[in-house]
Amino acid sequence: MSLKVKLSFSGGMELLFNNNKSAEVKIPASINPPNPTNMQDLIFWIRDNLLKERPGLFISENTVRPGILVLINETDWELEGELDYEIKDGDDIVFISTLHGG
Amino acid sequence: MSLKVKLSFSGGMELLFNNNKSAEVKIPASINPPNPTNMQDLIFWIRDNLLKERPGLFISENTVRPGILVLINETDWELEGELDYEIKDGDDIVFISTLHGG
Amino acid sequence: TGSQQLSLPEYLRYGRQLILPGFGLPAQLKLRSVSILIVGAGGLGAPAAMYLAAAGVGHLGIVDYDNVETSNLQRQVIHSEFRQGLSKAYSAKMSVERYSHRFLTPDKDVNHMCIAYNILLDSSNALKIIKAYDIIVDATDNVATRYLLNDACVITGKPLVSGSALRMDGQLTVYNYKNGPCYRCLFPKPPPPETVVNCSDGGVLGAVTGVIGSLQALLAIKIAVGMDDPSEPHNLLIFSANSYPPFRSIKLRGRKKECAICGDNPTIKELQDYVQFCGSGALDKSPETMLL
Amino acid sequence: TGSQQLSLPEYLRYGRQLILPGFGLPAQLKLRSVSILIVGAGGLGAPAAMYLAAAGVGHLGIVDYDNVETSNLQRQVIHSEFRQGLSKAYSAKMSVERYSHRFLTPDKDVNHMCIAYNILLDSSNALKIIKAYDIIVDATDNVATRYLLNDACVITGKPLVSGSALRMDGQLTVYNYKNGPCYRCLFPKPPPPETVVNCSDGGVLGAVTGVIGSLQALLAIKIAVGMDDPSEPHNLLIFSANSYPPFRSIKLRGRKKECAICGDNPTIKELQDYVQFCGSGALDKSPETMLL
Ligand SMILES: [Zn+2]
Ligand SMILES: [Zn+2]
Repeated sequence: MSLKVKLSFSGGMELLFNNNKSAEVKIPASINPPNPTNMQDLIFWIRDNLLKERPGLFISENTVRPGILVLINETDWELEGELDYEIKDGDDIVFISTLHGG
Repeated sequence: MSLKVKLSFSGGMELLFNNNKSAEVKIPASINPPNPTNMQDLIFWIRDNLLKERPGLFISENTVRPGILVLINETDWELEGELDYEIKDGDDIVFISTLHGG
Repeated sequence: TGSQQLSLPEYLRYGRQLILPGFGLPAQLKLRSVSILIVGAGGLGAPAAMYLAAAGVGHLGIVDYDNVETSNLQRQVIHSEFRQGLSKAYSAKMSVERYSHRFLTPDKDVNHMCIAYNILLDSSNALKIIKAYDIIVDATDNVATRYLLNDACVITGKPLVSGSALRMDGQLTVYNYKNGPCYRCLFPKPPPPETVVNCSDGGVLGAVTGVIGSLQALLAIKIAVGMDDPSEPHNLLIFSANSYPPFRSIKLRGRKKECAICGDNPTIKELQDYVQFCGSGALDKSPETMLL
Repeated sequence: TGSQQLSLPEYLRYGRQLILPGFGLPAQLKLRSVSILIVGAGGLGAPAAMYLAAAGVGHLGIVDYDNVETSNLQRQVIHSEFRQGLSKAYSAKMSVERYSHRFLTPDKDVNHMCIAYNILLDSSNALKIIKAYDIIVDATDNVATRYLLNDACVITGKPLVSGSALRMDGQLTVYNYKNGPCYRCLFPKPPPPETVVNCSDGGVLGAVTGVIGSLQALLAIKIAVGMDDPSEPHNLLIFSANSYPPFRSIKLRGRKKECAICGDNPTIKELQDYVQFCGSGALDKSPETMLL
């Protein structure tokens, strides 16, 4: 079984993904059987399947690197359980690099 | 049976509705039996149940007066069948008065 | 006109745009050669003119028939205390020239200019002016002029970047562009005059006009350099400073076959009497009744 | 300070705000008595300062340590060609005074003023300056100053209206306000220096800074007059000029109990060395590597 997830990259994150601002992906419903796929699994899956180089600009200490905000269905992932959030079919997940310019 | 509908009023329309910018309402699933409730029915229902005065600023010739744009679930109602659109439970319907100032 | 290169001062001036992904030298050259007409030097026209001039638009036109008044200064940040009584179009031109090297020390090879039109745009003069520009920015404050600009843009085939603001709300869209609707496709009939409110009567917060006017400049730049996303639907942006979320994007109908001016069999082939059509005109600052 | 009435010139000047529903005389008096500090007189600070001054904010402070450069003029519309080499803080003050009657002919009863701070804000001076203001607008361009402002606002209990812009994107939120998060609640650790890009290196379109800076003025006004909607969640607005829809509002976490500065048991009780903390400072215009 697989889950369809919409991924978006913004604030410069897209430059790590060939300038793609979004991607519809299919991921296994259980990347680490028997556990359902969670955000932790998804982040590693993205590193292994979508990110081609410089993983340090995306991952640090087994989570997204400092300065990246993750949104799950238009909500700060901290309100949804962060790494433990279980991915659901149809989820809309955004990785935003915070901007500092003015 | 009844339908739950979210109504919003913007661009000054809210001034006709006691300055309420939105309302969750329950309307009959068939205002004109046996036909399912459509936008035409909803507009009259709003006039009779929510609008207290000056219906001419809302309705003209059995539809919304010129200068009001209607949105059904974030889409121009013209793409959805206008007056003939059949209301569904959970619909998000917006009445916007176009602005002309600058 | 003009060479296909930038001068050293231009490189220094526009460096922050030249390094933008998907922008670069070709886009900057397009901005230099484009002509944009801003109709209205008020709340919306002020930021629109400032950001278009700052970005390096080579040929700007600014139309306004009013003079600067005290009550404008709460939002029309292109004017100033010292300009009261002066034509708004000229005042805007003066401000634009103040921070635009190009207008002050024109390069003879490049056709840089800012023209102020201190006139009341109407059916007798609109086509002649609009024909001379590539993109039209509607920053006006009344219904009659909005229909006039729409019809003139359809007749001459120009995209119309339309913004409006009132109280804490704003709206933004592009008409007559890429087979999208014109103003008449959406609003075949004008609103009853008693439902129309202008900023003088309804009030408006300056920062709201700042948001919408800046977005008008941005849309005009995107059209000028061809940056727009082909997958973007025809849409209307709605802004309401005291709603959450404050911005909503609405998918709009396309061009209507039955439209009286842009349809397959148009019945309107020349400009009309828009004051009569709308029941009010550009100079009617306070209609008798105003409720909405 | 000042009377609880408006003068006739003030009524004429602010008429369009006085008639706004839910605004009126009380709100205008609040604007006159509020003090707002704008940190950064660049792309964001330009429209923020213009719209706050135009709206009638009685006491504005503008902090910037840079001088006006040619490459700023493509977006920083508060400066001009003639001001090159001049302090940005002073240049912004001059522009604000140009269209603000209040600053030019001060009413002795009313404490109207605009103060330019031509200084580099750091741990040694930030608290003293910030203490004197009611609302702080973060219009800076580097991570170290963003942490500095955050910590200073938490320590002094001031809301921080934070905007940022880069390329075609912008972000906007209010920190340390109504039990919402502070910058450290969201970002306890600074980003690796090699992932940080400023506008000099990444580029930015002026109209994007116009949109975000105008929205910063609007948020500061809403806070000053108490217009904010109690049902509005803590949120972050994301703007991307080449995405559809261009604006998204994101619901944010509240204040975090474990936050090192605004939490229940803060470990940070005074300002830090932010250049060391972030690995780069306000004056590092070009970090060695820049990818993001
Ligand atoms: Zn049409
Ligand atoms: Zn905190």
